[in-house]
Amino acid sequence: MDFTLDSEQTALRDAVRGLLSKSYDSTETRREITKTDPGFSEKTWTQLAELGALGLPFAEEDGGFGAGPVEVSIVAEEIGRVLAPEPYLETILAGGLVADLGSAEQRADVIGRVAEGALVLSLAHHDIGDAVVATASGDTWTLSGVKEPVLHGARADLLVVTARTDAGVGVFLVDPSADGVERTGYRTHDGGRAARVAFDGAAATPLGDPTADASDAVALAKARGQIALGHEAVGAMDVALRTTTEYLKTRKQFGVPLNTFQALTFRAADLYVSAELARSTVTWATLVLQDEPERAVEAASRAKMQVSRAGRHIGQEAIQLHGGIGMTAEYSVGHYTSRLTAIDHTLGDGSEHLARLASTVTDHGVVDPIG
Amino acid sequence: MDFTLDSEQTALRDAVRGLLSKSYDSTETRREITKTDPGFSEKTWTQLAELGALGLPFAEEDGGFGAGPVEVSIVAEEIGRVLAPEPYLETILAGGLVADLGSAEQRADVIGRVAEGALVLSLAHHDIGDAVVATASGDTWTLSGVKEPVLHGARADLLVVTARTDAGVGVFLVDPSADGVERTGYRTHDGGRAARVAFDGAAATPLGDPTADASDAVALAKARGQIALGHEAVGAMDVALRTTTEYLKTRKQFGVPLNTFQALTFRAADLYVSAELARSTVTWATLVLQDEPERAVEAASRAKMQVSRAGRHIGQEAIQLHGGIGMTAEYSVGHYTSRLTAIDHTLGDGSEHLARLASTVTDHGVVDPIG
Amino acid sequence: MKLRLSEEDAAFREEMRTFFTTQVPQSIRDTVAARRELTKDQIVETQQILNAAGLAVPNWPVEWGGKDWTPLQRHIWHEEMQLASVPAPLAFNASMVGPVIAAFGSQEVKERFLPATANLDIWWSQGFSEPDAGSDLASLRTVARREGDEYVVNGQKTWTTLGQYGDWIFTLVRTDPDAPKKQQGISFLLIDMTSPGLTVRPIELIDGGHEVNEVFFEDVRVPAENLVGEENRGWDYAKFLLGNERVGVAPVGSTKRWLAAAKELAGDRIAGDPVLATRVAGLENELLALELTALRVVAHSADGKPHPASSVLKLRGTELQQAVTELYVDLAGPLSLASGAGDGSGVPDWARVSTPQYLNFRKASIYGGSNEVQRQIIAKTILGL
Amino acid sequence: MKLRLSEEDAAFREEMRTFFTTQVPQSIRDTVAARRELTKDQIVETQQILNAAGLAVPNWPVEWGGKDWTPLQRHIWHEEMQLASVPAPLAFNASMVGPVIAAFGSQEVKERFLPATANLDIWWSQGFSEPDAGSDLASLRTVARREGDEYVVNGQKTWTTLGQYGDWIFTLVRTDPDAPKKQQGISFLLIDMTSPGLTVRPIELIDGGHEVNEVFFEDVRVPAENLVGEENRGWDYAKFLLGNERVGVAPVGSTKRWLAAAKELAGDRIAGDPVLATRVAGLENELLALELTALRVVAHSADGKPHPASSVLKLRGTELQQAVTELYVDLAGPLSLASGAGDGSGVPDWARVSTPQYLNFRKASIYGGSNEVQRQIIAKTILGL
Repeated sequence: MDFTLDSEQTALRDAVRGLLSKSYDSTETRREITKTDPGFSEKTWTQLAELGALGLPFAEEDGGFGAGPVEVSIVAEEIGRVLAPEPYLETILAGGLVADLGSAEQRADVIGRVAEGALVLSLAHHDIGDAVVATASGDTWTLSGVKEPVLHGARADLLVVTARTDAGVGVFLVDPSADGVERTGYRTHDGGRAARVAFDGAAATPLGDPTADASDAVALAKARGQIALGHEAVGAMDVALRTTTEYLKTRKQFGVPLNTFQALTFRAADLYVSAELARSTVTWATLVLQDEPERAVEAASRAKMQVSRAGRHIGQEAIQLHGGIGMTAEYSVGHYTSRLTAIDHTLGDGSEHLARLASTVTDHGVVDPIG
Repeated sequence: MDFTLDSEQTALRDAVRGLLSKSYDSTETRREITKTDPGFSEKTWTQLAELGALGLPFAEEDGGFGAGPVEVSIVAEEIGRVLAPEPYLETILAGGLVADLGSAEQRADVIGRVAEGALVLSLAHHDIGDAVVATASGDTWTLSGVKEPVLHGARADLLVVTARTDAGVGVFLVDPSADGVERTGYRTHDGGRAARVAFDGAAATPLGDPTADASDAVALAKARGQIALGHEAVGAMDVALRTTTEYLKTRKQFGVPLNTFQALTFRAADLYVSAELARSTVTWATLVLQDEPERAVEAASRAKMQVSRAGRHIGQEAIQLHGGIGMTAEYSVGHYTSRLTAIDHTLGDGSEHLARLASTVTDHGVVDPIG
Repeated sequence: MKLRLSEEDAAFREEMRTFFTTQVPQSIRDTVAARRELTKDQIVETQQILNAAGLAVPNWPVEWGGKDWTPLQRHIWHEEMQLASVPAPLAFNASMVGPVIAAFGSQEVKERFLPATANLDIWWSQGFSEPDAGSDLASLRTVARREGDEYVVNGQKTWTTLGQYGDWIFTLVRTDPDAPKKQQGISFLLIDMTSPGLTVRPIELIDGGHEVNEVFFEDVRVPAENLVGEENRGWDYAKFLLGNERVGVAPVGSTKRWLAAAKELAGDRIAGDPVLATRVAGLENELLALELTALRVVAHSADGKPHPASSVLKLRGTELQQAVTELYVDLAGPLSLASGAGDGSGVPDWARVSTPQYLNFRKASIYGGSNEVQRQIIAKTILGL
Repeated sequence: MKLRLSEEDAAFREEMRTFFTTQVPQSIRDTVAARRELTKDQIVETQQILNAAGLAVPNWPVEWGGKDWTPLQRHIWHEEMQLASVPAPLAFNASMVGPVIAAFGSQEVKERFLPATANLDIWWSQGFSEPDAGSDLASLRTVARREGDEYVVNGQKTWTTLGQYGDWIFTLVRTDPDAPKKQQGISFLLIDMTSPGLTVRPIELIDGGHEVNEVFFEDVRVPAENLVGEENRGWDYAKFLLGNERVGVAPVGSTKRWLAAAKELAGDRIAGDPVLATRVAGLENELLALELTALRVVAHSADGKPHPASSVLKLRGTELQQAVTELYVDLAGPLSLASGAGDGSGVPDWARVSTPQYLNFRKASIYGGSNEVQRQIIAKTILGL
């Protein structure tokens, strides 16, 4: 068991941190960028690609860089630290499905362009109302139904869509500019973007074999996304906590710095406990994903549940310990709370994951993290 | 809506408080009394009877004093304040069933003696393993099976026993010295007493009509007990909280009184909030029992759940805020925690009552306390 | 002790319920029920309807439009208003500056301001908080220098809620900078917001909304007759006002209504999910406990002074408000992200507003005396710590 | 970064697991698993079995019986011991006085005490806390006056756990009452508990048990050679000791085992009750998070000094211990009252001990540096507040 980054990984972290701390050097900069569509900086996106960050999880033969979950987690955490709004999660989710399910041609076509930053992907997986249905007519497939919210769905160059097939769940590539696809984009509360995407007999290309059930692949892709989101949250919590402790040290009330008030510093100590516990669990889940992917779905639930608790605790208390200033959009900390709330409700919130864990809690004695 | 005691009620409170604060003037006195069987003071029991406290809930025509739930709650709260170990709850529970279900003769036989303190009752209602079964042979009934724990069951002069009948639930009077009754008494952690009571064809007299289902009467009796326990808890919480704040004011550490530490005083404030909310709910439940008994079972669950939360909060924090001294049997506060824990687990703990409330939560919109 | 309302109080409750559910436009009540923002006009319209019926400022002295109600009646009025989704009379007018003027203002000031304040012909803003003061209100630095018949005001106020609608602002200003204690030398001054030198700058909050403002004073000239009460006694008036504010602030009725609405919106999900049902039942019970505590406090505050336990109401009331907003976000799940969704979206309205409301209500435990201040009051005043 | 243990560590884990589950008598392990009190003999027997195999004091220097293990190996040893329900070596010997003597004692003191300490031939008691000191340990008042070759000790210690079994007691005593700071002028003195003038008085705790004591010193004469290290440097040694104590104190393994046992005892109830299952799953996940944090702390404390985050382990570890004891009481329900039930009772053993254990474990967040002290350490040392 080893929790330390090697030197290449440390270099990656420093490079990404260097880039993102320049791109998002202040709350104001981020507010400006998220104000107008597509809600992120195309320039930063390109720079991330140039740095190699976008191709990390994909095999070299597909056009990726052949790194693994740890490298992805490093990028995700740095994204979380500055709340970078770029569609990195969608790349992991949708790109991962292409890599797992796609034919050699599909992989060659998509992955390389994703790694170059030339293709923004989005995974449309959340049905609103009836499930999206895929229908075959000979070799031709079409989709009908509505997905919402689809994160970054309006900007995406290519949609990866889950749909109901006779075999269960199928995954399809859809050109969003094709006939029968209607996208309506909007802002999300954390400064991000989402869309309603309606399919009305839209042409779709199956990813891999459409007569097989892709449920497991989708579950694994989501687990990857959950774990990456967990790291993003860990980065965000770390900064929210440091910002709060810094404020307690410098802000004066009643003639003394706030950290004179033990009721406040003890609460900060409890925040630290929450943050550390979440960090441990998320890091472990990344290692499970790397070394025992067959346990990754469960590990991701464990990580997401812990992140949910910690994110609420830290998000709420960071504002409260700041007082009024924490409520304002000009100050950073409220944006962290907003983002942590969004992360909690993306790919299953804390109680959903806890319910999953609860449903299998009597299947084992102790939980052994080492396996 | 009126929450104030009238002058007679205030006088009752003062009288009971006067008596009990003399009988239980220190932790040491209570420890001595609870050390030896029957675990309470027969003298204090007689004095409570002389004061009229034991006959309060019963009709004058039955030999009681014709008071109501408010008067019972006053006595219960005073009992809670000093953790008096006398079997008052059992009197309410078992006596209430005699009053509700018993024939005129049964009531005349039992209630008067209860009011005089001459007859200690105990309600044996908790089955351990298979339910106790009542069998009729002509007009003669016998019971078989085991009840445990039966509070004050070894000392009781007369047992009121719930048992399964063809009609559902029946309630029976059993002479504990009769053949086929075996009692094994023991201490409970709060200094009280309980017993295993085994019936093996023991002779039993039906309370009222044994061919009718007495479930509703038993539920109402339990609600009365739950509400009285709630008041006992409120009294105990009040004293535990005052003891704790007094300690914070007087105990010095690091050269200053503990109430210099804001982290501690803020926690005391939270305890006060818990105590006040519990007191409000319990008092309300008493008024529901008085004025709208058909809603008493639900109101009792609401009160018991709130008392459970508050009791845990206050019981745990009272010890923690004291530090080591709070762990010792020579000091008072740990006994309050022990008693609050016992109350929580008597007649349904917080989660049991919450589950009941949850099962009907969609049956109504808002809860209107006034009705 | 008794449970039921007296016949008189029950009739009063019925009267209030009927009035609120029939005399206030449905569209306004629907907006409140949907937890959407009200327009200024809707707030003014409601208050004028209430005022016409004598129901806008019952807490004021009778000669200025108040009612000689018992504390319980006032409580019933307040609860029924919330349960009917009727927007309460503007707190700045009805609960804050009005009572202060009525209690401490000169006859001229009363006549000039009270009727217009009750009828919301004047929209009042509050100018208490300052950027460097926070919970330590008394360390305020806005200065009013006396020059002949005028005060010349310089400084900055912040967290001025709905200041964008304000006609007048009531302020705490320092009139004696040399007073030995920071609580001394403060005065309570009424300022016309159209005065030259006064500017209002919006503050965007984390929910994206604009409900608070900064207010800047640059050599703003204020007639000395706009002083309330005596010069340098402003801190006493402020304490009187803050005590009133705390009593009015326990939002039990509206939180109950939100929770009941959540049950309807969630439909079968609650009955099918014991964990969720337990959460809802727990909240419902805590709200009941709070409401009953409010009724107890009401019963013991007959002398008109705020009961110290009113801090319990503020503290727990805002915690439960926040817990219910959190429940909405969880019920909305992934749909809670779609705050910016427009008409074509399949995301229901309540889910779209869920996170902005959750974020917005983090303020509840900060403004109007933070929960830390309330704990301090409980520890000191009630527990003697 | 990697998940799995190295082959070497995996083999080590297997070796520990085999040893603990085969070499320690089943009756002793059953007693621990049932959460019943161990006798003195059982504790001694276990430690001597461990010591014979070189597994009692791995944290000591190698020359005194320690092992040159990595922090991870030491962690594995500790976790496997807890999972196998093996009672840990007596902390007073193995984690407290032993390391202090090994680090600061003279060669004579080492030779005289360390082998007997490792083998539990001497049962050590701890004499640190005093009635008027509490968390403010340094304000201790027990005095050791030098008279020739002896110290004369007067004063009182308290909370001396298992002092009734103690052969010797290691104490902090004031040797220079005139030192300018309370942390100065304190010495670390070893005292034979059979010395005249030393008396032990039991303290009954709220669970009815007797595990702590008061120890009184009345003109107790102690040879000066029993001093550890230098006179008046005792506070430094105490800090060293307390730092070690904190690391050893995260009780993850035993809490995991309790929770797993609770699942078995509850049987079908958990699977049939989603609310209960959720509570158990939540605890299980929190324990996992704590265990992983312990592994991270272990990985970063290779220099032998306690990682500041070890306060997280103590704080959260005791919270979770207490949460699991509370779960047991709730699972026992009304049966939890029957703590005094005897053999004929139908109440199972685990239910009878549930409330006494719950009450007893309230101590966990008080002793060994209260959770308030741990929060203080985190706030100050880690967060710089």
